[in-house]
Amino acid sequence: EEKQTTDGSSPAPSETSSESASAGVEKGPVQTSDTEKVSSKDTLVVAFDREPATLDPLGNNVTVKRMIEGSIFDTLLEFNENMEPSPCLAESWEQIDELTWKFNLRKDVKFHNGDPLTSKDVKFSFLRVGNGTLGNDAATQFDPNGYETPDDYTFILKTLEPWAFTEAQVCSEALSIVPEKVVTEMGDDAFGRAPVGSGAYKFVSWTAGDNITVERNDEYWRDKSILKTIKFRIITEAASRTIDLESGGVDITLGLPTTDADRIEENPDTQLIVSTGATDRYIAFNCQKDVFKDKRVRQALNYATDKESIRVVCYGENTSETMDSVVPSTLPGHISSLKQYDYDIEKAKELLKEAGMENGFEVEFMYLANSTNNMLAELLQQMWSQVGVTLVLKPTESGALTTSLNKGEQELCCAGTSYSLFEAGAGLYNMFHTERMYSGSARSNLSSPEVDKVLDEINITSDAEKRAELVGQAQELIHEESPFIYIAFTKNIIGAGSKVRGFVPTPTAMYDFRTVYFVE
Amino acid sequence: MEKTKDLTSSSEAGSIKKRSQVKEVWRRFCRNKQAMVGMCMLLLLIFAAIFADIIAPYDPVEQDIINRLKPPSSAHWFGTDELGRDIFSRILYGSRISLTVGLIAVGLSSIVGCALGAIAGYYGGVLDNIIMRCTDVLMAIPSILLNISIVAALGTGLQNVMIAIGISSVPAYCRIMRASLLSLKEQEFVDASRAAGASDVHIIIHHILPNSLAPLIVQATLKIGGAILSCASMSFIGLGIVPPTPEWGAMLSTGRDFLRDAPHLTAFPGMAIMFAVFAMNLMGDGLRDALDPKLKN
Amino acid sequence: MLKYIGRRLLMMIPVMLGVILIVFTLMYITPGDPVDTLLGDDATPEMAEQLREELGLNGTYIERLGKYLVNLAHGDLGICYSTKQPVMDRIIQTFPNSLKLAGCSVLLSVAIGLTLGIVSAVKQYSLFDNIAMTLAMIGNAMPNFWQGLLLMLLFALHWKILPASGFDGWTYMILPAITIGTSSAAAVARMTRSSMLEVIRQDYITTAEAKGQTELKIIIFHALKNALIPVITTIGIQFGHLLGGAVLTESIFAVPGVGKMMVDAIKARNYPVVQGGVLMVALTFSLVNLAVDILYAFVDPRIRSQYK
Amino acid sequence: MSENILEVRHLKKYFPTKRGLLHAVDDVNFSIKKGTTMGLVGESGCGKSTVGRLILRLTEATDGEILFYDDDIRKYDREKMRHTRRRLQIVFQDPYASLDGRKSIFESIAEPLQVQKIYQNKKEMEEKVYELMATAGLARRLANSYPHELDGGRRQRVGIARALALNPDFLVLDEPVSALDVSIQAQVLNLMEQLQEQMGLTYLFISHDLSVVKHISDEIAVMYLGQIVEKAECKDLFKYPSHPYTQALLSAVPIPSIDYHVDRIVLEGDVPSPINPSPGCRFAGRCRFCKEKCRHETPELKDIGNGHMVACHFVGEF
Amino acid sequence: MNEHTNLLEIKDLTVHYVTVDGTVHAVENLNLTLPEGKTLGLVGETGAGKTTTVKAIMQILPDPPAKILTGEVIFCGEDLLKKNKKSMRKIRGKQISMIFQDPMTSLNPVITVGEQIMEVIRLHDKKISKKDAYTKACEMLELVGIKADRAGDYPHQFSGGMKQRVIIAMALACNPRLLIADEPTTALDVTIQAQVLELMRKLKAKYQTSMIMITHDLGIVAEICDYVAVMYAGEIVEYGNREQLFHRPSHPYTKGLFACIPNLMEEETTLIPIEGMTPDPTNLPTGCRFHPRCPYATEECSKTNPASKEIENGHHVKCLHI
Ligand SMILES: Nc1ncnc2c1ncn2[C@@H]1O[C@H](COP(=O)(O)OP(=O)(O)OP(=O)(O)O)[C@@H](O)[C@H]1O
Ligand SMILES: Nc1ncnc2c1ncn2[C@@H]1O[C@H](COP(=O)(O)OP(=O)(O)OP(=O)(O)O)[C@@H](O)[C@H]1O
Ligand SMILES: [Mg+2]
Ligand SMILES: [Mg+2]
Repeated sequence: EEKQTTDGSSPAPSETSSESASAGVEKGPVQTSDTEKVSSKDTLVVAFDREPATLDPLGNNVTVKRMIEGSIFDTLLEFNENMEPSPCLAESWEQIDELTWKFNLRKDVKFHNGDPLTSKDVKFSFLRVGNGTLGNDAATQFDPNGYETPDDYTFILKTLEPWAFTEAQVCSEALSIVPEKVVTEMGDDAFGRAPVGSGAYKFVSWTAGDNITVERNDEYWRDKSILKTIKFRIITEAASRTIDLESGGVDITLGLPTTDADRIEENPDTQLIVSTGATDRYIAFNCQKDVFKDKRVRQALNYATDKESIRVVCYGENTSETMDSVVPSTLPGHISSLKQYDYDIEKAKELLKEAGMENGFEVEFMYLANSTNNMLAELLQQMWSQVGVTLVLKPTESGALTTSLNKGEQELCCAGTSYSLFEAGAGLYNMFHTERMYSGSARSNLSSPEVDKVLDEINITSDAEKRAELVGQAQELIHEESPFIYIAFTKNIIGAGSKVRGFVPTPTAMYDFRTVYFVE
Repeated sequence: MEKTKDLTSSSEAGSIKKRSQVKEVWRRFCRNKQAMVGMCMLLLLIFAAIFADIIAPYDPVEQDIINRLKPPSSAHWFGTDELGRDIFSRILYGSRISLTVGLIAVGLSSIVGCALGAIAGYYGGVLDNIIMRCTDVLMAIPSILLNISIVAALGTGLQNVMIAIGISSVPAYCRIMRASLLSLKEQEFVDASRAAGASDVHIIIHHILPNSLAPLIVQATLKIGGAILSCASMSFIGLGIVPPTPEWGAMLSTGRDFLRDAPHLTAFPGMAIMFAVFAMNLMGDGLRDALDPKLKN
Repeated sequence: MLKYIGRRLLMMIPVMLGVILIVFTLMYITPGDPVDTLLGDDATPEMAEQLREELGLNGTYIERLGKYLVNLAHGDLGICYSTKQPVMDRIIQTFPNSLKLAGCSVLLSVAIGLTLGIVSAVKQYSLFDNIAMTLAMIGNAMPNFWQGLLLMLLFALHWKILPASGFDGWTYMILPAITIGTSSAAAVARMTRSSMLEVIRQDYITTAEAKGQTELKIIIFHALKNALIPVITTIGIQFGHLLGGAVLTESIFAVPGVGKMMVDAIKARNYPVVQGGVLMVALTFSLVNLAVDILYAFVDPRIRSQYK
Repeated sequence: MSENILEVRHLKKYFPTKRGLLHAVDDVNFSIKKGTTMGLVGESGCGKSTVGRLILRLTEATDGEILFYDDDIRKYDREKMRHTRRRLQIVFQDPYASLDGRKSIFESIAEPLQVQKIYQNKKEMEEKVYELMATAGLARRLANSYPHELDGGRRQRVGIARALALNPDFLVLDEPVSALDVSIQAQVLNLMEQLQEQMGLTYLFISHDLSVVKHISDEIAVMYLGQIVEKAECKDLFKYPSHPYTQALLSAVPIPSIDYHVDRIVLEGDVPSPINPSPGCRFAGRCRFCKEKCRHETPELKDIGNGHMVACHFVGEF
Repeated sequence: MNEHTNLLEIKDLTVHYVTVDGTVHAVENLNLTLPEGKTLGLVGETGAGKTTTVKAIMQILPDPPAKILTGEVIFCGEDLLKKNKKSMRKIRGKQISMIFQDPMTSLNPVITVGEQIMEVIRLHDKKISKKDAYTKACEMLELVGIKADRAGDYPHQFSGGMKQRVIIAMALACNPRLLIADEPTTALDVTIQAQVLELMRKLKAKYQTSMIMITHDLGIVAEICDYVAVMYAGEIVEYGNREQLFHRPSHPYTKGLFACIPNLMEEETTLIPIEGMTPDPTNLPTGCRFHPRCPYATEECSKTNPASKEIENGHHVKCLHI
């Protein structure tokens, strides 16, 4: 499962890879030195850009929500720093057969209300996700009748078909374990406003539109948080978030606007933390529209686009990275050997001529109206005008945009995708498999039997190496089809106060604040 | 006799030509210093709008990524924007749309509002009640919702944006007009006109409107800046002017992201809007005074 | 007077019905489907259909409107599509904030506007008058977000005397209130000035002077009260607009207000919240108007005697 | 066929107000002969202006007939009324209020000509306007002036010129001089008389100043609270004022001479409210001679000889 | 006229209004005396400068545009024009009070009449308690024939005549030595006017207040004034006691005034209006200001502005041909 955002205003705080100083992190947080004295301050204020609708793991997945949930709930497995599934609530697990997985739960875990966490709760949590209507497809591959609880601390699940991403899926926060008793008593909706989990933090309060506050769980089954309280503040306006960070009202700001990165870095009161995420930004041709049916037209326009300029202008030189494939460089299977459609007007014209479109044509570009997208659109418009293509801009209000895109009404749009399962195959399937045409992730509506074939195969290949290889194949095929114009891999830009220590930009966006503390 | 005296003086002054009301107002307007300053400012803007092609040193949509976000310099008087376009040129071209939006949207709403207000005030009774309750309803609905729906129903485009902005500010004019009508229609000169056989429409146009223009003008000139800004906020959510067409409000909103690094992106369009508003206000006040023959300059 | 208030309250019913009808219709004709925003990108069409059914979006216009009205008659504003809270709860969470903010801003704009207006009127055509009126014009034309961010940079970042954003206590209210207040102060100032100018030319001001009253007291006791009516009208309108219309300021200062809630809901096509919010704002607007009218009666006995 | 240019029969106007029906004009009857002047006097608020407005149908009457050349104009439709307006004109009480402050003198005088579309030719119309100005004694150079630039006398002349524009037969003069200074008042009164002579106009002259009315009228009607209480030839009325109210009114006028001494009858209290007046003589509350009967029975207008009509139960008894 | 001590003496008063359109010579070299306890009628056409004169006494002229150029206003032996603002405030309302032209607009519509009367009482008697002031206000109302229980009412609840009576009550509240009444009855009906005049006459007799009564109605003058001053274009053209003026009007303007009033008592002839209009105050005629309208004007009148002559004891006329 992956998260796609069609808005490109500011890259939402997303998944980051590995820990400090490791590959993905370009600008790590300041490290602790011996001379510094630990401060007694024990409240951390974290600012983020939008308010989740609910804190129920079941709800629609928004990055911020997952992050807060991550601190309240635990999952059976979790990604470690190398983005491999590793034990969490499940001490150990094994695949019994092609379809069956067995998880052995820890016995020392208690929910915040004091009740022990048992396999019943796990089954309940998984069933809930399967029954949900709120767009959560985390459990669609699992057999709802196949969950078993042989004893209180053993949980068995079956997939409907052989599926390579089962472990990754179990790591996903949608499959957080919730207390059956509490949920049944409170009802789903109320639970979403005042959740009870087993995580490192207990839910304290939620002031609508303003903040969500959690508190250290002193009974936590592993290392407890250093700080007592975390206050997640909702500040929608990017500029205000930055100013609040600079003025000290906020300790950590997620989703820093790219324009503010330098300022935060230079300011002695703040530090900049940049890490590569798993997010693409691209322009998608609607392959089902007549103009773009011909692969050559798509390739031609790819040549006609100065992608690097767009990236630098719209996403920042240092806050994004050149995109060279649909799969982010941080994911296994990414290949960097693809022959890029380098900016070349002549080649573009040639290809257009071949396709019989040398006399130019008009294309409508539909995108969410915001300033970043406007810049992108204007740049594109100017570039394409050189090959005789008239780009008609259609900035669209958010409410109407998704509906239009879901109907495939657009000819061209821009979008972004986050690979939240950290499995390229899963993401590619949603974006490019014919099955998924006209769904929220498949903005190019590509339908190619060859691609489908490889993607299907990835799905059932449990060997990671093999899978990576197939992913490479898929990338090549897709690249050749040219459904996208690659713009950028965006990075996660986080601002923090200069006194903040111990923050680890984890790959999962479920930032773990347990290790965070302040120095004087 | 007095009469004969007046008559004799009339023969020598027989050549005195009857001056039309418009000319008269114009004459008084010209004598008002502030109004003239305002008008010069506005003429400057109109001049800029008409001759933007000639004056503008650059193509307003020509991008120059290398030189983006450059502060004001001799090459670019107002600096360059986020895509390296010359802000001065964009402001010149932008005056076309911004002035049109400001003037037409305000004009539209004031005309519709006045007409409704006049009907409500003049005829009173049920009609009055219906119209005023409708404006109450209209006033209570957030203008962004109205704008989204109107544009969604009519489609995007400058024309519809102006209609949308216009409609959402109709109630204010309607109220003002009605209020002044209520007191005006009781005035004796209205009866005098009726006694001469004038129709209701004649009375409203020739007597009531000129006498109730002052507050309307103040309101309208104050609203012009507002109209430009609401056009911008509509563009901001994708309902207004489509980029890259230069438009002050949209420039202002885009500049918002660069407010701290490149303040000139917001400062200049902002000043342009204020300049226009200021000009309109000066002119509006001058016009109000000119319309009132009692006020001598 | 009570009878008058009663009648006015009754008159609000058709207005509210009109508001509902128009908002409902507007939302109905506006393209966009709440389900698309609610569901994740990977939802299947079946899920969408099921959700649509669940939310009652499949009925005809009349059915849906009828159902809404029936629920409304029972005091039920519906359930927010996204948070699943009753719309009433969402309004209760946001509305007081907007009310506080609007109240503060209005107080501020009255304080500034009245003072400027009065002094300007008393010293008509003086340097002060010209400067004050120019400032008023600029305050009116200056975009709120611009002013808000500048204030934030100055007070929160540069001088560090006020918090930048949030809504945690009265200190948080100062900057947004100034931002909004100054722009409406402009309107109040202009209005005060012109109505004061009218009043100070009246005979009863000369009468007071002839009694030997001091200038200051004449202005405060005799002139101001008479000049207040149009000023109160302006303030009432401003207050109404601020309640639901301070969206930009609310989002810049991260104030969880009803304006922002409605705009977000409009964007997400969260119908019940939009309808509930608009209804609430309209209701308050009407109440404010009523309050303004009652205030008229307090200020002016001639009006008082009309309220029978 | 009578020689009456205008006859008013049982004219009534009740204004609905919040507190009840306001009997502004209550059963008023009179007729005016061609070429004469009828004076209508009475206190402020007694309904004089309303009578004038009713006659021109500026206010619609509640009941009654208004016969203009023996034809009830109340039955006319809009268009016919518009045409009739040419012959029935009014000069308003306040010359300032009755002129649109934003229109020049020329425009104000030209308006009736324009709305009645009398002249197709602009030039001709201009000539007519100048001619009217001359008739009313206004210099040509004033054409471009505005009302506020003129003094009251000239403003009133504008009002008169305006009313004469359509060559009316009948003019309602609603307190045309009450806002004027004495010396100008004399000028305007003289002008009126002069015009009447020249054009054979008929006037209904409304005023509360008896000395003025006396000067110009042939016949005088005294109104009190919507009703006519006394009506007589001018001379008769001043010689033998018969209604107690007329007597009080007469005595209230200050005499600009120190040789006469009038025993002033000071009326106590103000004009009573015309809303839902109680039966009986309306003047009863302020009348010095009020008797029991007056409080219950409404007195009829009786002829006490020579066409002198009085509405009082005890006429001649005091 | 000198048998009484003079309460008020105006010497050579000149007031101009300086406006953009020119300077209005509203009052020019005006001399006037008012003996203690007497009533002076100030008569003249609109714009003659009557209100300006009395406003100059009260020093409530709007400045700008009004400018007092020369003159003295001696009240009880002191020149009011030399007084500062503060001491002038003490005199206003207390020593001299004024009734304005229009009763309808002279009362503040939003304050109860009781309070408005109280205001002046408390202003000039700082020690009086609120309650006592209120009682006094009520007494004043009773005095002018309005029931005390109406003190809590607002001006709009009174009729025109009653409003004028309230204003009189207000003016008399501090027992002023001089009461200035600026056309107190022009806005009123004849019958109400009669009531008000009756009241003023009674009060005058009771309190011995001196009074300046401005009017252009000679009828009113005949009724209550002891002395009369006729003003024309900013100047006093004739001054004398009542008998002198009514029996032997000497200035052509005064004569003209008498001729153009329709008289209720006399058999009617045609009215003889004074020709022409009040002169343009910004551009006054040279010489005698009345000469363009004067039937007896000679060449000389247009050149010399005549000085005031005393033609009999206390009867002053400003005309060359007397
Ligand atoms: N449109 C109206 N609605 C209600 N009442 C009215 C209206 N017009 C006049 N009246 C009332 O009718 C009565 C007679 O009014 P009218 O104007 O005829 O008096 P008038 O004799 O002309 O008085 P004045 O001398 O003050 O002009 C008054 O009490 C007045 O208040
Ligand atoms: N504020 C002012 N500015 C300019 N000129 C003024 C002002 N007030 C009065 N005048 C002029 O001064 C002259 C005298 O005015 P004043 O009010 O004293 O006359 P008045 O005799 O009281 O007239 P009325 O009988 O109309 O009250 C007039 O010509 C008038 O136009
Ligand atoms: Mg009248
Ligand atoms: Mg005066």
